Amino acid sequence: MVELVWDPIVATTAILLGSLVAYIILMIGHKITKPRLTPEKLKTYACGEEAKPEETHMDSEQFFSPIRRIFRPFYRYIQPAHTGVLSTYLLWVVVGFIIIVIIIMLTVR
Amino acid sequence: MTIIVRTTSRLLFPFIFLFGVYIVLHGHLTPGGGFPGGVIIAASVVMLILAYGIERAQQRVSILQAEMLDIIGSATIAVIGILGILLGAYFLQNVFPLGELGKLFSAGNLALLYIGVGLKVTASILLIFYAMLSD
Amino acid sequence: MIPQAPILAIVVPLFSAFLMPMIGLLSKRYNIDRACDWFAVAAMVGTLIIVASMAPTVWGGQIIVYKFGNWSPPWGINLAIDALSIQMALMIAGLGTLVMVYSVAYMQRDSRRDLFYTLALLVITGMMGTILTGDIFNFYVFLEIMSVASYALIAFRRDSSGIEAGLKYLFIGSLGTSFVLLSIAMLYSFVGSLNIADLGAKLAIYRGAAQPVPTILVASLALFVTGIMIKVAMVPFHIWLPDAFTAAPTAVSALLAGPAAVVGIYWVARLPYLPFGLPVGIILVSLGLLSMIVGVLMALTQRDFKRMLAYHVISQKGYMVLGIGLGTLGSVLGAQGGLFHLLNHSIYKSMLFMCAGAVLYRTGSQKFEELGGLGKNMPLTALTFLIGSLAISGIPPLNGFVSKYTIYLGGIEAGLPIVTIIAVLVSALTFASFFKAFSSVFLGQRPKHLRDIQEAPKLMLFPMLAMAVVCIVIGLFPALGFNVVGPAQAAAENSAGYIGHVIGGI
Amino acid sequence: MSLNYVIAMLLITLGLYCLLFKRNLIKLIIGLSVMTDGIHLFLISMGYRTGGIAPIVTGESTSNLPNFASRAVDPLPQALVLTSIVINICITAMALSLSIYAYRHYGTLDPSKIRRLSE
Amino acid sequence: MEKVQRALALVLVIAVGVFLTLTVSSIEPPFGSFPLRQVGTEIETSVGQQYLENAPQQTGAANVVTSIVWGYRGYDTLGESTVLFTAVVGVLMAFRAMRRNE
Repeated sequence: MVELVWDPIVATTAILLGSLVAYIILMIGHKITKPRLTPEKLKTYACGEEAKPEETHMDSEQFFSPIRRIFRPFYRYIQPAHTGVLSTYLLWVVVGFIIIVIIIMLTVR
Repeated sequence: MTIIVRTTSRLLFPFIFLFGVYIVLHGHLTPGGGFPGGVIIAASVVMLILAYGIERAQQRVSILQAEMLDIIGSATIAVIGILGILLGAYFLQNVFPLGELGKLFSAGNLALLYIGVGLKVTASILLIFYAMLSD
Repeated sequence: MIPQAPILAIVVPLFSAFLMPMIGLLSKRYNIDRACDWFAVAAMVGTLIIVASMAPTVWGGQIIVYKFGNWSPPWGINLAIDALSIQMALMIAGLGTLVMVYSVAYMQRDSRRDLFYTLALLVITGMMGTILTGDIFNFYVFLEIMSVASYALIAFRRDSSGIEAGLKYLFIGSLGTSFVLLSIAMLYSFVGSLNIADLGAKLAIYRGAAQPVPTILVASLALFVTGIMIKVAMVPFHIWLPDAFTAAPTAVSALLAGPAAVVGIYWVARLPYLPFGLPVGIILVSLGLLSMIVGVLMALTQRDFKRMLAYHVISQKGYMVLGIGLGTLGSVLGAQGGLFHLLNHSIYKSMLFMCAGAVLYRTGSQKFEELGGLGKNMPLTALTFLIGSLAISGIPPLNGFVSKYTIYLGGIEAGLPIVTIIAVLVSALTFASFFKAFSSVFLGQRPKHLRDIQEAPKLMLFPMLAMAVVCIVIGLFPALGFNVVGPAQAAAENSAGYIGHVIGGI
Repeated sequence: MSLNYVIAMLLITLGLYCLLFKRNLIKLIIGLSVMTDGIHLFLISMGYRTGGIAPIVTGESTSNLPNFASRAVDPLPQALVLTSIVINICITAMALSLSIYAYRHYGTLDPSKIRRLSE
Repeated sequence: MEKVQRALALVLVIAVGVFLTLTVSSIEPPFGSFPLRQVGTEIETSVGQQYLENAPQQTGAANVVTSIVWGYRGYDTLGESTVLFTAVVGVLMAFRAMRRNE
C-alpha cells in the first residue's frame, strides 16, 4: 500500500536530478558573473571590526529565537521545570502515575 | 577492638561458619538455602573484619580468592545447567537421581545448585565489603 | 535453526560476562592488551549468529516455545519467540555488535575495561531475556539485570556528572521497577498465575464490555504502564534520560539509545494484547504526542551536543509510541510504522551518538560553543552525521522518511488527522535543530585550537559507516524493512495464536 | 477488609512519602527499601491459607502428602520474595556506592544540591 | 514554590495511598483463602496449589520452596544470581583503584 503512494527509487532519482539541475544553474550563474574569491571576502566583519573565529560562533541557545518567541509559554514554564532536583523528578513520576490511573479509569470503566 | 570482642569473635567464627555451611547443604530439606547460608558465611568473615581489621581477614580470604570463588560458583551453576542440555533435553533439567524424600542426598541437582549459589553469594558479599572498605 | 538456540541467545552473553573477569586477570598476567575487547566482540557475533538462525523458523509462521527444565508452561518458565520478539532480538544483537566494535576504540583510554565489557554484556543479556521470555516475573528479573548494569555503566567514569546521572537514573528506575513488581504481585493475587499466555487466556473475559473490570486489574495495569513508560522515557517520566545520556561514556549512550530502547517499545507493543488485553490506545497516543512536542522543543535550545541528541531520543520514541497507539485504535499502518520507526531510529540514533563520541574523542568537548568547522578535519564523521540527521528529520531518500510517512498515513487512517499535522510539524522542528547542530559542529569558522584534529580512528568509523549504508539501503528498498515489521505487527496482534502455542502444546 | 493487604499498601505509601520528602540520599535509599518491603509483605500475605503450615514436608506429613497439600501455604510467593530480596540488596549496594562518590564530588548528600545537570 | 511543591507532593502521596488501600481492600476472595482465585464469575485455583501437590514426588525435595526456586523456576534464580553478579561488578567498578593498570 505504501509503495502505491511513494516509490523510493523514483523519488530518489527525482531528488538527484533536481540537485543536478540546481548545480547546472549555479554553474551557469558563475559563468555569467565570474565571482572572484579574495581573502578579504572570507573574513568575518561586524560593524567594521574584524572578528576572530572563536567570536563568530552563534549562540546555540538563541539560534532559533523566532521559535522561542512562538512557544514562549513552553520556554518560560516547562523548561525551567527541569530543575535537576531528584525530589521534583520523583514527584513528576507520581503525577504521571495518577494521570495514567485516571485515564485508565475513564476509558476502561 | 577490645580483647573481649576479639576473643569472642575468634571463638564464635568456626561455629557461625559451620552453621552457614549447614544452612547451604540442607537447603532442600529445611528453611534456608544458598542465599541465606552464603550471607551467614560471609557474615562470619565480616565479624573478623570488625574485630581485627581488614588485613587480618584478607589473610584468610584474599580479594583474588574471593573473585575465584565467585567464578567457581558461577561455573557450578553453568555446568549443571548445561548438563541438563547434554543429558536431558532442556537447560537446567534435573538429570540426577531424585533419591528418597527427606534425606540429605536427594532432590538431584537442586542441592548441587544451592552449593554453587552458596559459594557465589559468600564471595559476592565479601567482595562488596572488601571493595567498600579498601577505599 | 541451531539446536537449543533460544536459550543460547541468552546464555552466550551471560556466560561470557561471567568469564570476563577471569579473562581480565589472565590478560593482565600474560600482558595481552586487547583480549577483553575482542572476546566481547566475539561473544556478540556469536549471539547474532544464534539469533539469526532462529529467524527463518519464526518468519515461517511458527512460535518457538522453549521449556526450562522440561516443566510445562503454566508451572515452569518458558521462552516464547514470535515474529515480534525476533525483530527485537535481531536488532539488539546486530546493533550490540556494532556498539561493541565501536567501544573497542572508544574505551581504550579507560582502566579496568574488563568490568566495562562485563557490564555491557550483562545489559545485552538483560535485554535479550526481557524480550524472549514468556513469564512475567522472569521479565521483572531480567529488567533488573538490565537496569542495574546500566546504572553502573552510566557512572563508569566516576566523574561528578556521571555519578549524578547514575544516581538519578537509579532512583527513578528503581521506583519504576518496584511499580512493575507491585503490578505483578497484584496480577498474581488476582489471577493466580505468572505465565503471560496463561494470564492472557484467563483475562480474556474482560476484553469485551461483557464484564466490569475490577479495580485491582486497573491498578495493576496502571502500575505496569507507569513502570514501562519510565523505561521508555515518555514525557512525565523522561527526566532521567537526558542526564544519563549526556554524562555516560558515549559508547554507553549509543548502547542505551539503540539497543536498550528496544525493550520498552517491545513491551509497549505487547501491552494492548498480552497479558492484560485492556484498551490503552488513548494513553499511548497522548503520551506519544506529549513526548514528541516536549522532546523537540527542549532539544532546540540545548548547548550540549549529546544532550540535544538525548532529547531527540525522547521525541522519536514519542513517534513510536504514537504509532503503536494508533495501531490499537484501528490503524494497522500506524502500528507497522511505529515498529519500523523503532528499527530505523535505533540505527541512526546509535550512529549519531557515535559521531558525537568521535568528536568528543578527538576534541575533548561536547559543547556547541567550543566546536566548529570540523568538516574539514573529519570528513567521514561529518558525512555520517549528515546522513543521520537527514534520516532523523525524515528527508525522502533515507529510512527515517519511510517510517514517519507510514505513521502519518496511520494517523489519517485512524481518523485523527490532527495527529498527522503535529507529527509533520515536529519533524520540521527536528530538522531545524539538526541544522543548528551540523552548522555549529562541522561548518562555520574553525577555532584555532581545533586546527590539528584528525579523523576518528578506523575502528570507530567502521560501525558508523556500516550503519549509514544500512540507513540508505532501507530508505531505497523499504520492502526489506516491511518484510520484518509486517509479521512482527501481525504476531503482536495474534494473542490467540500465542496462547494456543504456549498453553496448548507445540 | 484484609488488614495484611492494607498494612502492606501503607508501607508502600510510607516509602513513597520518604522518597518525595526526605532531603538525604541515605534516607531516600531507606525509603526505596521500605517500599519494596511493603510489596514483599503483600506478596507473602496473599498466599496465606487460614490455619496453614509451612510448605516443607516433615515428620508425619511425609507419609500423608495429600493432607500436606491441602494445609500448606502458597510456596510460589515465597520463592518470588526470595528472588526479590536479593535484587533489592543489589540495588541498595549500587545506590550506596554511588552515594559515597556523590558525597566525594559534591560534599553533600542533599539531593537538591546535587544538580549540576539541569534543563 | 517549595511550599507549593511539598503540598502537592503530600496530596499526591495521600491520593496514591488511598487508591492502593481501596484497591486491595476489595480483593475477592479475602485474605486467608489461598488456593481460590476469582476471575470474573469463574472460581480458579492458583498455580501454587499444583506445586504443593506435585513437587515432593517430581523434584524429591522436602522443601517445596526450594523445588520452586531451583526446580520449576530455576531460570529466575539464575537471573537472580546474575543480578548479584552485576551488583558486585558495579561496586568493584565504583571502587576500582585508579592506579591499577592505567
